[in-house]
Amino acid sequence: MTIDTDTLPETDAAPRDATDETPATPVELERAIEAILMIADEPQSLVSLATALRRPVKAVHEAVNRLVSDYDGVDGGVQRGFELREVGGGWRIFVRAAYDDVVADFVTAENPSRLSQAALETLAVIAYKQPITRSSVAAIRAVNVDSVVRTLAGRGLITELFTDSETGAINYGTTPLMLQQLGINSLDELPPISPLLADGSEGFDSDFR
Amino acid sequence: MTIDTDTLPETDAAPRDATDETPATPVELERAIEAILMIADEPQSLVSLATALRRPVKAVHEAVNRLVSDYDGVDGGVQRGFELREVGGGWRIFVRAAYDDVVADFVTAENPSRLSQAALETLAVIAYKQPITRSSVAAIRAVNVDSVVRTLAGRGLITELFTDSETGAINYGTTPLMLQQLGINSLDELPPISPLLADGSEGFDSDFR
Amino acid sequence: MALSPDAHAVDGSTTSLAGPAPDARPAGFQVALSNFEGPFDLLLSLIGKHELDITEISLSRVTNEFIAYLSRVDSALELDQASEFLVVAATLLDLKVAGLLPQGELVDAEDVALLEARDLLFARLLQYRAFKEASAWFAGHLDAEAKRHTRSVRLEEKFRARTPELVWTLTLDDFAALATLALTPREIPVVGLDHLHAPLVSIREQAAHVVAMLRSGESMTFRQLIAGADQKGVVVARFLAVLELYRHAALSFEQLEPLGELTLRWSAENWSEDNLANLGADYDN
Repeated sequence: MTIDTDTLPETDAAPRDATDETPATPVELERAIEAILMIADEPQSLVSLATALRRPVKAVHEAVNRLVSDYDGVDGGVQRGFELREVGGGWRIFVRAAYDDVVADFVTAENPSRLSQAALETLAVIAYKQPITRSSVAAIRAVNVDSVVRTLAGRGLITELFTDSETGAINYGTTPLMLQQLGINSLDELPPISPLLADGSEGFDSDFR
Repeated sequence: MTIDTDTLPETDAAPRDATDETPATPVELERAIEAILMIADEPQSLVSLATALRRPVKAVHEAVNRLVSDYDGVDGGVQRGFELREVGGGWRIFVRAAYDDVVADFVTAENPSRLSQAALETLAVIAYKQPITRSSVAAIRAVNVDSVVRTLAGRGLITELFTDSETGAINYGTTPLMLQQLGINSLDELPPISPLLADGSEGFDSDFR
Repeated sequence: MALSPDAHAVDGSTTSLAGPAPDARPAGFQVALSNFEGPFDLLLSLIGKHELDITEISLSRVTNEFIAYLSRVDSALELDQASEFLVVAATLLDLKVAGLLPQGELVDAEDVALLEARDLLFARLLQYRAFKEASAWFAGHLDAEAKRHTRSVRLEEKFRARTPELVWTLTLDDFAALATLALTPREIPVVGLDHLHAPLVSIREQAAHVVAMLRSGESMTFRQLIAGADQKGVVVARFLAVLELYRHAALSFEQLEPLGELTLRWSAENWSEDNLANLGADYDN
């Protein structure tokens, strides 16, 4: 998930019947901010939060500070397993340090040292067909590949190349790390495979409206 | 404000010993669960949480239930901008529905195209009659369903369950991802269809050979 | 197989599902063929238009319209799609005949068979409609859930750094082999000729028979084609084989008037025996 802050209006210049959407009270403002921070991948600046919520930066700043205290359990409340921290000019929810080990164990269990057969096949498809979108890989493999693609990207074997300007679909390709694992210097060194192998996507989208 | 987590005393002092790491009190168990849910990108079953935390499933279940109430503000607390939902056999953090519009600007989701009516009907047949072969689905729908089945498989909504040893026909069933995308936790939550079928649904297939 | 009286209660209970009842579509009968998903869809639309109870016998009106509708279908594409409808049309014709029979005076097995065919069609229509209505529930839930947002963020670097190092064992050739495997089109496997339990009457065998009789180029009526076939199952299978061959553009047929003589002509340009292998696979189970 990527946050596209560039498309947010810089000012309140475009008030689209804001009254309904805009959080009315400070409490609701905090709730709206935590909702955004829950799904935001990149740290969010106060300005971008204020712009999205159409509230003054100062109000947003105060709300963020209250959220930090809230999650830290400052006023006798619960100290959460997560915390709100400012990094690189923006705010993001992180795992609280006290739970790092628990989370690290979980991450280790979720990421075995060997790639699954499904992950390897998906990697092979991406290597030979790049740039390629997730849905095209899914069409070829006839399974959903979302989580496998996440794994491969997390392993640094594939990366997002570009986003199709029309469809918004992300195109993936392999990384130098993958070449390194295969012991080659360039994609040209991949052994040729039959050019006749269909891309499998034909007639596939026709079932969607 | 940036916290350098590496310097926090809690983490580096802790010996990597199960008894020390395991959350000692119910409250800490809830905190550890919410810490894991912060980094999980798929629904987490109670078993996988219990395994990661080395705690009994029952204790984890109770903690999860308390977390749900906590986030919902059941006991007079704050109703959070996020919620904990059980979908597709596991627990996952969602933005609370009331804030879906607020966060929409921050999500560049690759919304998959909607399924066609034919795909929806085929999915319904497979969901209720699984395990089921393509030809049995085609018999119920009175049209060829091959390309629709491919579409559904590519979406990860259905999967090949097994191949009939006698006829070689592939039997299909639905996936946990389908449950997730329907927002339900098990097939039991599908609306009952038997009142619609009335009598005589048995033996259709044999009659259609 | 007969429907129980419970079947009549179905109409009342269908409203419990979310979404508009599919057979209430206002578009009615005049919409293009491509708007229907299949023969059952069209039938349901017809039944809905007349607000007929699906379990009533008075389907003859629907039958007439159905046949009239088919007669208006003229483009090659639509005709192609319409071939699937012929099965239903044939059943409906049977139903119409059955509807004209005096009630309670069933004398021979053929009448019974017609009524069984009617019950079977009703039962299948009910089943189809049930799934169609359930699909509205699916559509609603898929749409609602697609609007929900889950936390799914990039793993913090400190955790990523602690994931176990990748163990890579594939050689370059292994990798290429894997790619070949993954990229080979996943043919949806068809039931081959080699399976052990053939249907009682094989549509494939009947198709082979039809091919053998027509391939010389002489046109032939369906009546001639089934001459000598003494089992009903063989006649049915041979008719289905004709439909299948028509779907494969291996033959054309001509019928000058409704219920008139059906004349068949071989029209395949490139026909190999391999084409027979997959024929009728839809009817296998």
